[in-house]
Amino acid sequence: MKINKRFYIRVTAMGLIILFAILMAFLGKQHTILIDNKNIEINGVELKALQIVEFQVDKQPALELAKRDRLKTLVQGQTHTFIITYADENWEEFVLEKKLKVPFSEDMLIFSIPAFINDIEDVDNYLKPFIIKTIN
Amino acid sequence: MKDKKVPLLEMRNISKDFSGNQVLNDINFSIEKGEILGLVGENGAGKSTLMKILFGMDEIRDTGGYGGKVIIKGKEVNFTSPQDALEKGVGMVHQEFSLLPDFSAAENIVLNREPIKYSIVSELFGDRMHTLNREEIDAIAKVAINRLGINLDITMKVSSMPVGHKQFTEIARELSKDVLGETNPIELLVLDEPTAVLSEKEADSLLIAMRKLSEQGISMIFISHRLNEIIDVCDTMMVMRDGLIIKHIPIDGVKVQDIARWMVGREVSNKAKPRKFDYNNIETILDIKNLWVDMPGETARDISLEVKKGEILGIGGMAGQGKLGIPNGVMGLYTAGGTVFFEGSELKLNDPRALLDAGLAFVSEDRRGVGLLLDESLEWNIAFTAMQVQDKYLKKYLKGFMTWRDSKAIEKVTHEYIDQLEIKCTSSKQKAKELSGGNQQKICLAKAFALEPKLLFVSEPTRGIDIGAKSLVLNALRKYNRELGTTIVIISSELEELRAISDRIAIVTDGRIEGILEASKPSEDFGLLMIGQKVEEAI
Amino acid sequence: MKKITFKSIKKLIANNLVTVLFLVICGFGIPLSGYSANFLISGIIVRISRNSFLILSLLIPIMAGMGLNFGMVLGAMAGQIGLIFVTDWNIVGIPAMVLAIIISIPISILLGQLCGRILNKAKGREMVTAYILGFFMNGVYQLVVLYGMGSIIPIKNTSLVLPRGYGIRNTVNLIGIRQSLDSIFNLSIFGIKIPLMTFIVIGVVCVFIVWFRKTKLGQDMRAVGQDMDVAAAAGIQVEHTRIVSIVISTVVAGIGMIIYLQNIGTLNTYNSHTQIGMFSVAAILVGGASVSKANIGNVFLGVILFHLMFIVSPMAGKNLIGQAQLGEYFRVFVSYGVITMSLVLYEMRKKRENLVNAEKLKDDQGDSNEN
Amino acid sequence: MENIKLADKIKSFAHDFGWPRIIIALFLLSLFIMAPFVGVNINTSLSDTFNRFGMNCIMVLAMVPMIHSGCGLNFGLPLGIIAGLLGATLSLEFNFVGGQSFLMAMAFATPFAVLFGWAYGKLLNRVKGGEMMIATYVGFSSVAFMCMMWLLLPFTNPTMVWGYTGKGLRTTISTEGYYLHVLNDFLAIRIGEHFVFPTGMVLFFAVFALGIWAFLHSKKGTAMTAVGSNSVFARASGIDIDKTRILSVILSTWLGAMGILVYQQSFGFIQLYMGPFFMALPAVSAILIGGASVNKASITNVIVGTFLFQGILTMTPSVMNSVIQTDMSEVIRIVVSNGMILYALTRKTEATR
Repeated sequence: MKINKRFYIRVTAMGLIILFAILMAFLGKQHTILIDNKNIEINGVELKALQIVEFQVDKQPALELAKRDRLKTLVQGQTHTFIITYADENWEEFVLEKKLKVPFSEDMLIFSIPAFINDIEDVDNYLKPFIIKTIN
Repeated sequence: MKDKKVPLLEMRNISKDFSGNQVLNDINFSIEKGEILGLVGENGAGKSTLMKILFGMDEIRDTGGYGGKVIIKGKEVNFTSPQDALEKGVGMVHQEFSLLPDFSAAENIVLNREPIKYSIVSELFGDRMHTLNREEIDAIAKVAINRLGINLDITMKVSSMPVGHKQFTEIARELSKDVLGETNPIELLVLDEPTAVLSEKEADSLLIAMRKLSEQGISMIFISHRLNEIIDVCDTMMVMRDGLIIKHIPIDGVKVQDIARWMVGREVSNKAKPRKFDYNNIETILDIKNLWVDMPGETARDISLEVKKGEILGIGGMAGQGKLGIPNGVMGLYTAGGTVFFEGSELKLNDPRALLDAGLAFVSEDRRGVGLLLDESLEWNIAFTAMQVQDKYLKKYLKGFMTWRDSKAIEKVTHEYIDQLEIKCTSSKQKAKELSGGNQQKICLAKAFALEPKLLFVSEPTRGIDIGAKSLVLNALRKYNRELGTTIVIISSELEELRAISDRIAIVTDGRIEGILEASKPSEDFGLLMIGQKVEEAI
Repeated sequence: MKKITFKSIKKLIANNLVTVLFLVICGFGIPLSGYSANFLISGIIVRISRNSFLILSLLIPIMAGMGLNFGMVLGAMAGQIGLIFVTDWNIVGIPAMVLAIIISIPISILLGQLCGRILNKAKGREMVTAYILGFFMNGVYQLVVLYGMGSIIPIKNTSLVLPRGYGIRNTVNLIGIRQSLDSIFNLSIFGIKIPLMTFIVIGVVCVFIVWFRKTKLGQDMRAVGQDMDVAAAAGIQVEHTRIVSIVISTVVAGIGMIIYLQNIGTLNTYNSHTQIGMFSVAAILVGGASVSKANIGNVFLGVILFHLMFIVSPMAGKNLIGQAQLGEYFRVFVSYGVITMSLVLYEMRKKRENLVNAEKLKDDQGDSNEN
Repeated sequence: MENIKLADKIKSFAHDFGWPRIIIALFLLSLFIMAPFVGVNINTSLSDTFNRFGMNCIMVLAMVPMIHSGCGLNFGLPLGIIAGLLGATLSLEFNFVGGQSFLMAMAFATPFAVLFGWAYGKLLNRVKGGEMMIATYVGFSSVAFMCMMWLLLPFTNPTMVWGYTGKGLRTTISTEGYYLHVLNDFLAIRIGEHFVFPTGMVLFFAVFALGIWAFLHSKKGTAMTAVGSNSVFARASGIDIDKTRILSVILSTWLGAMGILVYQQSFGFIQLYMGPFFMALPAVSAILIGGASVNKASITNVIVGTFLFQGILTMTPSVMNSVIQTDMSEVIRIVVSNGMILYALTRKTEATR
């Protein structure tokens, strides 16, 4: 009996360590996000890039993008809140905020601001894995 | 105190033989509770073999077990190991200490049985992660020490302890084993020559401690060469000789002389007629004055001895009394002091080369360690010393600048000795380590003979070799002495052998020459000398 | 207060000759090098936080009588392999370090077992065997990292891999973990940055070592270290205890290497671990440790003195003879010289101890001869 | 009945020849067999192996005296190499040229070698039992010390001194114009345009090997072997243990000095500063591959070991590269060389007492 008790303790300890390792992986995983303020064509509709827009993710300093800008930022962990503040024609400020889950295995993602503003719910349109087109 | 009931330990018709020669035959004795039995006998009388049987040592099991029964409190018992014997309450204290120098007395006493405090980490990494319970360690040590009735600072490191306290720590360790309740209480304690290294005062306090233990009902077997200690502390006494119990009697009324006679007394079977050696007007070849030799275990304190030219002088005495120190000291293998004259001129001590150049040679008792080059051929072993000291078997070129091993001469001399000493080997090129003990001893002899020494020290020539080789070795020595007139000094712990070959025998006890007697003297006289009782000098 | 006679001072100096020598060297070196106290202190603080974890890994094998464990290089390799995987999976910050440690521990245990078994077969000459084992495993490490990774072991992050498609580059940028442990909360006292978190971690391992000495296993190790036969006679599993001491040392060295590399920020894959063994041994010896006795005090004293000499000597050499290169060689010479000297002193002291017993014997006889 | 006896003979041969040595020998043989199929010219690789054999064999021979006298594997070989370097630099300093410069280098190196060897021997005598570790670090610290000396010693020969400062020696000095290939070309045998047999160097080695072989047959040499095999036996036979060990260390150091000179004359460069740092390990592993143990070594061990070890070093880069397109030779060298030393250290032979 005694051996079983100790055996179980060791097995659970082993399991805990592995779980803890996975947690560390999730907590520490770093992704690079490319922020695009370019015209984008989504299922036939041409979305215009904005004149000036402010992009902020989590606690990081806000970034300003002009038309056709692309910036890069590093984020750590899986869930992030994206905050976009922009002004429409008559300079009224809008603030859009969205909590998103980033896929673990993707190292680099592209975030299109116009698509985000157009439809905040449809994540697949504005947050897509960035694959470098290799000439094969 | 000794109530008549089932004896604590009884050994019934115990017998044991090592590959042919009978070491123990039909041993019967028993010990009561709380009784101290003194066990006495010459080296090789079978004492240690008997103890090894009691403790179920592998050495006995590997060489074919033993005959007879060992009965403890009426139940036959067969211990598998000293640890197993300990579980059943039978402890042993050896002569050499097995203590850790940098551990305190308390830590040594509870070594590997330390009481522990539970620690959670042990669930993960095993029991050895429990922390030690310091307070309990000290408590156990105190209890064990008190049972011996002596005061000893248990926190002191063993390395800074006097020898006596080390002995008590060792005994306390055996006693503490039952305090922990792990084993049933210690009932029998075997003490193997515990006082050999103690001073007079320390030995007395040990004897008092033993008396205290026996009052607590612990019986003891006390093995010692100091017969007066036996008489002081033991209740009964047993004398062993050549594997037999000669005497097993209560101690009261026994005198030291009786014990010595029983220990040694047996008729001298000297086949060779003892030659008359006229000592007075033969010049002294070797004169040793106040020699002290620092050889561990065989310290010689103050040896003065004159060796006559052409005689065979035997040096006897109990193990550990210092007789082996003499040859090793004179030949410079161990640091020595005092003055040694050889053929009139003084010899430089602590320099083996000076001795060899003067014409002395030495056959060491430690065949494998000192006497042989185990990985080299027989040729090398025999020719080496003669080549190095006397430039024999060397071809010289360019007037001695270029020396070259003369392999033909080496081979010739090796074959000479192989035939002369009947050394059984496949070829002269065979490696020394492949030979039997007896043949190895003959190689060492041949090495010394090759030097054609004027005086030859031979140390324990017949220890551990078969009977056939023994007589051959002794005959070779006798032949060399008679034909070439080489003076031979033979050191041996087998008195029988010394009396067969020597003209006279010096007995060394406690590092000093106790006395020198003619070989033909009755063995009792030698026995008395061995235990430090003066006998009227023969010469 | 014990009267400090001249004799006791001489004895004190004789016992830790190496430490005193280093005090002298630093004594001359510091003024010569012209560094400001502030610069030196901050340099030392960085070095203590970087190296002491590694040097602490040497304590347990010394306690178990295995001498100076040159085989700690194996632990360093395990730590580096952990870091390589973590960098490949693009994980950063403290979680990355913890993950690297978790990866390195099983590798360290495996390597420690191997090293322990080999050292058990070479009793009496453990140190030179561990030293050569370090070289041998360096070959195996190169086999795994230079040829295995990328081909057999999948490595996703192309920036890590050599242009030929497999094998890790010579230098790996650990930007993700750089200074992550050091910069958690560090306070700066009049201008000197003190990485508090690292010191706490070092403190934890010191507590572990102190606690470990009190456990049964620690006691067994001390027993085995003093006399293997007596320990075996008492029923202690000598071989197993020695292996465990090496395993613990390798695991601690692995973690120590990760802390060392997070402080430096870049990993040169194929030679940063080779030097670690020598520097750590030199440091602990400078701290007054010997082949058979060492404590935590030796580690910190050693790190301070050794690295003080290391920082100071190039500039001292430059100012003294106008050759910075000379100072460079001088500190290499002093590091090796220190190890040689303490090894020689240890062997001679061991011989003298045996002689002392003989001396004592002789004295007993001497007086017994008189009476 | 016959084949059982044969099997035993093979097994006993394998046992005392040692499995690792057989593996290495077979590995080298397979390399030689594979060479032609992979477009590696046998002649060049063979002559390359002989050349490297000639370069290294005296340094491997330097191991024999100390192993014989029981001082263990001479990890302190760099000390001898330093004596050789001093000899070489002095000979270049006095502008000796050609064969004469080689002889003078040997002449200059000898006093240093004897002095260093004597001091090194005395030190080893005080640390009996712990020789190998201390030898390693004596070697390292002496190399590091010499690095300082190369900067400070007043050398003036322009080919050796740093260009701009004119003080302190360069890290590598070419032996061009001095004793480059002095031995190699001496009655070199050329077969076809690829194969060159460096007879001069091999003859030079033969002279030294014969010298050592003769010494081991002399009275002092026999004494040295006895000291190595059982020092208490030797002491009981009147031999001065310490003097014999110091003699063996001086011999080893001197051979190390000669060995580096031979190495330089074929290699073409004198490597100073950290050059000799790791030179002990290849020599130690070579003699172990040859069949020596920690306290027993013979001349045949030197020859077989050097040939096998250098054979592997020459063959692996060329053959292995073309077979599996990767340069694994460095890794193989480390694994084989250190593996061999590890194998020897963990043998049951008692440690150097």
